Amino acid sequence: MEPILQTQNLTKSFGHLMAVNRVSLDFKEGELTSIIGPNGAGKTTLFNLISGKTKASAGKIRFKGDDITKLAPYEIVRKGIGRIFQITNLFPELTVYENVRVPVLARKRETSRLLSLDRSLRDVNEETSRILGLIGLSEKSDITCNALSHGDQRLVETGVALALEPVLLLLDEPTGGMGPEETDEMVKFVRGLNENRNITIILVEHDMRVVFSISDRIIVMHSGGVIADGKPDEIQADERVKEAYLGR
Amino acid sequence: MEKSRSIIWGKNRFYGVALALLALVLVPFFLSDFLVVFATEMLIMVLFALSFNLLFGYTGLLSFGHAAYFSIGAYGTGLFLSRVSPSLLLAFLIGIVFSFIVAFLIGYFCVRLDEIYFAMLTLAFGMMVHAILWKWDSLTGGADGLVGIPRPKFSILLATIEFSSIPGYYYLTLVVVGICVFILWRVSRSPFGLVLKSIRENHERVEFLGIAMRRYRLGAFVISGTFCGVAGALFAPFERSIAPDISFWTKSAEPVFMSLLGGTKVFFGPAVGASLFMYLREIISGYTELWMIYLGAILIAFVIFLPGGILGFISDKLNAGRRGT
Amino acid sequence: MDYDTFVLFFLNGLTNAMTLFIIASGLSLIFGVLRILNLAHGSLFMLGAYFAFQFTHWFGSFWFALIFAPLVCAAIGIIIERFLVRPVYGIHITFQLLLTFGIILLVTDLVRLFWGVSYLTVSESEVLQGATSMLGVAYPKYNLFVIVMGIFIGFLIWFLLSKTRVGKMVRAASSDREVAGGLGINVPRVYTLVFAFGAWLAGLGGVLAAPLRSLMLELDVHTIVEAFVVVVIGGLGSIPGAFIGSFLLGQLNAFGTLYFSRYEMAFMYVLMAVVLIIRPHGLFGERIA
Amino acid sequence: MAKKITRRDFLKVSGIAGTSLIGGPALLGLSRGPTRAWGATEPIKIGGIYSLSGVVAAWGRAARMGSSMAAQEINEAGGILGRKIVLKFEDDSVNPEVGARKARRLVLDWGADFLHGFNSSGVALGVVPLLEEELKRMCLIPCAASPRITTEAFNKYVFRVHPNCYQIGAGSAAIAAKMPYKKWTVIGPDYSYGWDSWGAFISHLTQRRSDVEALEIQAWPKFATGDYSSYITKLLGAKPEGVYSSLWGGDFVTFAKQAKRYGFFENVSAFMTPAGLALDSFSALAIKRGKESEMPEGLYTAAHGYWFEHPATERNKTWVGDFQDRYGEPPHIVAHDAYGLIYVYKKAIEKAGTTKTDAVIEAMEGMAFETPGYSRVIRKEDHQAISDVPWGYTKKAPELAGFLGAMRVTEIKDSTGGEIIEPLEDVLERRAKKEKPPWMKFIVKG
Repeated sequence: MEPILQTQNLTKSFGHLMAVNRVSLDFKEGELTSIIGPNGAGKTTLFNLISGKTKASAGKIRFKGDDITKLAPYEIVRKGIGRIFQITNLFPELTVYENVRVPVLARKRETSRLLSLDRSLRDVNEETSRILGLIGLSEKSDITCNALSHGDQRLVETGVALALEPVLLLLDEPTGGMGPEETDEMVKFVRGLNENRNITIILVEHDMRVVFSISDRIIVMHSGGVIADGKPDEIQADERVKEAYLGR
Repeated sequence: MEKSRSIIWGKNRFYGVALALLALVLVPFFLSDFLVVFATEMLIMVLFALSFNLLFGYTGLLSFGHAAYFSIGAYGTGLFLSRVSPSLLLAFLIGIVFSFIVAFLIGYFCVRLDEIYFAMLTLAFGMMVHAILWKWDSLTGGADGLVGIPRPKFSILLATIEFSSIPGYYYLTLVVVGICVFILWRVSRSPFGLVLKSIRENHERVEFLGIAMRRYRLGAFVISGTFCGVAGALFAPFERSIAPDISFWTKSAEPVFMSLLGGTKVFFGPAVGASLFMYLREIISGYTELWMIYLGAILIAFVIFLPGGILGFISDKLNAGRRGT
Repeated sequence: MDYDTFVLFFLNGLTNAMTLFIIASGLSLIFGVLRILNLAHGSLFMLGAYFAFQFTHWFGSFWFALIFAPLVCAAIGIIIERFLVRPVYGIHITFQLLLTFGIILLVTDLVRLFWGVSYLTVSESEVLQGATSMLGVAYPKYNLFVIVMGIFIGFLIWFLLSKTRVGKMVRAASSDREVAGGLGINVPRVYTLVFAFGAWLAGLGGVLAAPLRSLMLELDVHTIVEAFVVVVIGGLGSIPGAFIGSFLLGQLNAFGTLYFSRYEMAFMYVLMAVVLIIRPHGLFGERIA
Repeated sequence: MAKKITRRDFLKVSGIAGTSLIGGPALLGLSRGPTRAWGATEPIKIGGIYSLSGVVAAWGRAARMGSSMAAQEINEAGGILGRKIVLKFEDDSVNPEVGARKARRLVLDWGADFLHGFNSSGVALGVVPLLEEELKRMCLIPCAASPRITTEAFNKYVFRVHPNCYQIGAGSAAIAAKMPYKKWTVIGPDYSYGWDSWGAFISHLTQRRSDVEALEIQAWPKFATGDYSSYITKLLGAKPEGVYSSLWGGDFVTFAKQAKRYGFFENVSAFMTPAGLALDSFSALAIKRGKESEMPEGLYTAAHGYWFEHPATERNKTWVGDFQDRYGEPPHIVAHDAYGLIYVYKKAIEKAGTTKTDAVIEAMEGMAFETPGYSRVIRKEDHQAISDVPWGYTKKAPELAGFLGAMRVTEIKDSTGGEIIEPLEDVLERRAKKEKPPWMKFIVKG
């Protein structure tokens, strides 16, 4: 089967620093892959490259066979690649409802409607309410996001991801700053996305417990390059990884 | 619960708008000519401020060059009326189309920048428009501007309406501003308006929702500039003479203050701010030549005590009340 | 263009640039450290000029004004910082502009109250009157004095920021307020100090500009717009940027007047637009968050 | 302590202040319309719009002084048709938009019966159309001098009781024609007054002297520029023999100080300014507590049409004495003309026997009147006063130390009003065609 996402010699340099250095990876449809590595290994830059936030210095990115290297972020999203950010990244003064509604509108290509009142698009409204139900925030739909707890804000983030109905989802530290209970919830949720909705997921995560419990595959990055790539048990056994990353 | 509240609110709003409209229609019957003239100018500035705020309060872009579109609307209309044909409708169209084009050209470059750099680039373009209006004297009359712009009759089918009288022009302004404000209000409540608000909140994130952020910014810029052009188009026959001063950056600063005074995040905030700003300026300057001291003190006090603007403050209170119940 | 014309216009541009630089460097410094866009900087400039008038009038000495007027401006700067700016640190840029514009209005009317609405003029010290030979052309001594002062101020700022302990504290406070606080630096005091120094620079610019032009109430807004343009061209917060920006604008004004005086009023805006379209954060600017 | 002022306190205080500030006038504004008084005992309201702030504030101040003095004299002598005069002044901030707002306010709110005003021709042009279309009030202009106000922009409500810059320019051409200098250029503000002033001068001069040349290198800085040094060096580079400058007010003062530094006045043989060297510039250029002046000798000026020491008639001397007693300084040109215009209103209203606008307009057309210095006639067709225009040059005068900086205008000669006014047929033609004046061809903006 052809890989859903493919990077070919992908490179990004900031001056002399090679943040991502000739990285070639294939991601299969339906797979849940984690990318790990010490700080500065290039994980976030890789995400930025895939999602179009930064432009590659060299190399190519292909999604379902199409070259997306030079596309703008919004075009990449429209192709079906969604992203959830490391730091909660919502619209703080908009309500929960509105935060979820914007991506629904975007996916349904209704955002350029100039004169229709926002209450009038029935299918958009139903879809938004359905997603709010899924993330369990129907009760709080009229509250602005900056008034939510951290955990609820992460939930809204996931709601946004659902609203986009991505084929591939980039998750940047989804459990960052969460307590153990919230983390378990999140793990369950991510696994649900992967298994029930068949969304391909790439994950950057520091919590090794999470990584090893949910990943189909783990990629280890170090200094901009890939040093290991395999199933969780293979990675656990890999000496180089222990040396470079696990440090024991 | 949700529904019943929105119906009540909706009803209240309907009555409120109807009442305000009725009051506005009756203005010439109860107020002196001066106040009618003043109200006409106020309406024009309300439209100026509201359309400016579509970009500022909704999209989060502080433009310091909106006098450009205002003055292009005014010059386009004024030139057409005094040089080509005394047809008000065509003249308005010309003014509006020109401000649309100019807003598009300028906006194309500006929407790439953020924050203060955006503000400074709009200032730069605004002042270039100012320089052109000033220096292209064969067309614009140079520093003297256009003198003696006629206020022609307005003919629809068989009816002819006289606009040269003070109440006549007031009603014309009221109708045009009313229509524009309604359109702007619909835009602000539309999916497009919601996208603008989300751009204001977090313009980088919007891109990652699959939205071509700059196009929406440009859209907001052009709509905002065009409606400023409508305000300008109304202004030219209102003033009878227009000079390049109306494109100077101090004119661009006016809607900024008006919006901030009234509250940028509430649709009608800038309207309240515009009325208050003009009223204060007119009233204080009637009492003392030192009106700037008062205006300055009011501005400072606002920033320190009421940063949300007047309507912002009131709606905060209302929301707090609602949340409390 | 012959040699004489070139030198004359170059020196004109330099005079213009140096008064601008003295003002703009203060504006940029305040932004760099306090993250405040201070429109009232123009008011302090205007006050400097009016104090120059008052002090030369009272004491009959331009030198006296040159020393004391900027100090009075610094004192006023401290008052503004303590009572008006400090309560609102961290507010959105638009509110900073609104607040400091409020100060402009206040100061304009206070100046109107004390000095009236007529324009006033200030004479330079007699030592600086008349012309002298410079690079082969006769050039006004006072303009040369302004050029020298501008260069001196440039060095002074460089020296203070990079060679003194206070300067290092200022730089620490500008890069990260919390870290600086953690290092035991009294951040609010550093802020006040920087604001006062900026006000001093504005006042000095005012005194130096006073003999070059007539004093009138619009002085503040005219100046602040020019200073802002310079600072944005150079990049907000960058002192070398302010220097280059002033230099470019000064020369453009001078030679532009020679060749395209028709569009004189648009020069600085065209320059700024070109710079911003090519470099969205100015020549030496960094992205601001 | 400062923190103790809470938002609530602020709201309370500002609420009280706000109600008194906003509420009071609002109620007044609602109940009060323009009170147009016809009754014999009601005062006659005359509203003035001048530049009371900004770079030419001294000129607005002078207008206020002159007209107030006249009004007080008239009131002490029993008023006009037995009715007192009330004056009110508004500041146009040298901005046409503000000027229009103030004119509306004076007529529609305060209920002015008559208007006068305008220091700047730019403001005048902005307001004049409103007089006809909306306000229906007369306006007498004592200062703004662009001929366009009484030609292209003319309507029956506007009168100029003062020589316009065509007349002043024609007068200056007569003087310049006698000079040996052939190469002339200009530095003037970039608006109608600046253009027309130079245009009138140079078109007359070239008519009189075919060997005179207007240089292509000219300086047109915008009004209130502040820095003229590059314009000065530019003009010097063109090596003109004569320079005509239509700068005025603070602009002229700034220019003069900067020009002096560059040795400008030594390098040009003749320097003429119609309005730059009026009384206000003398006082602004005074240094050393008025014992000296920064202004050189030998600069020609019309002082915009009046210098207080001229003409040396008893009437003028007495008036200047009265003025000085009252205000402690000699009268500025605008004080003279603003004083005169209140008497013009008196004469016209008495002639008409009513304050009705149309009747007063009719009375005024063709009317002769006196100012302290001059006898003038209002030309019926274009409402422009026919007036003599003085020209003299600056000279040191130690006896005038103090306010004037020991300088005066000397050897003043008047050119005859009838000879220098723009021919009526030209005026009427331009008015009909709404054309630009023919002298615009002499304006080169580079």
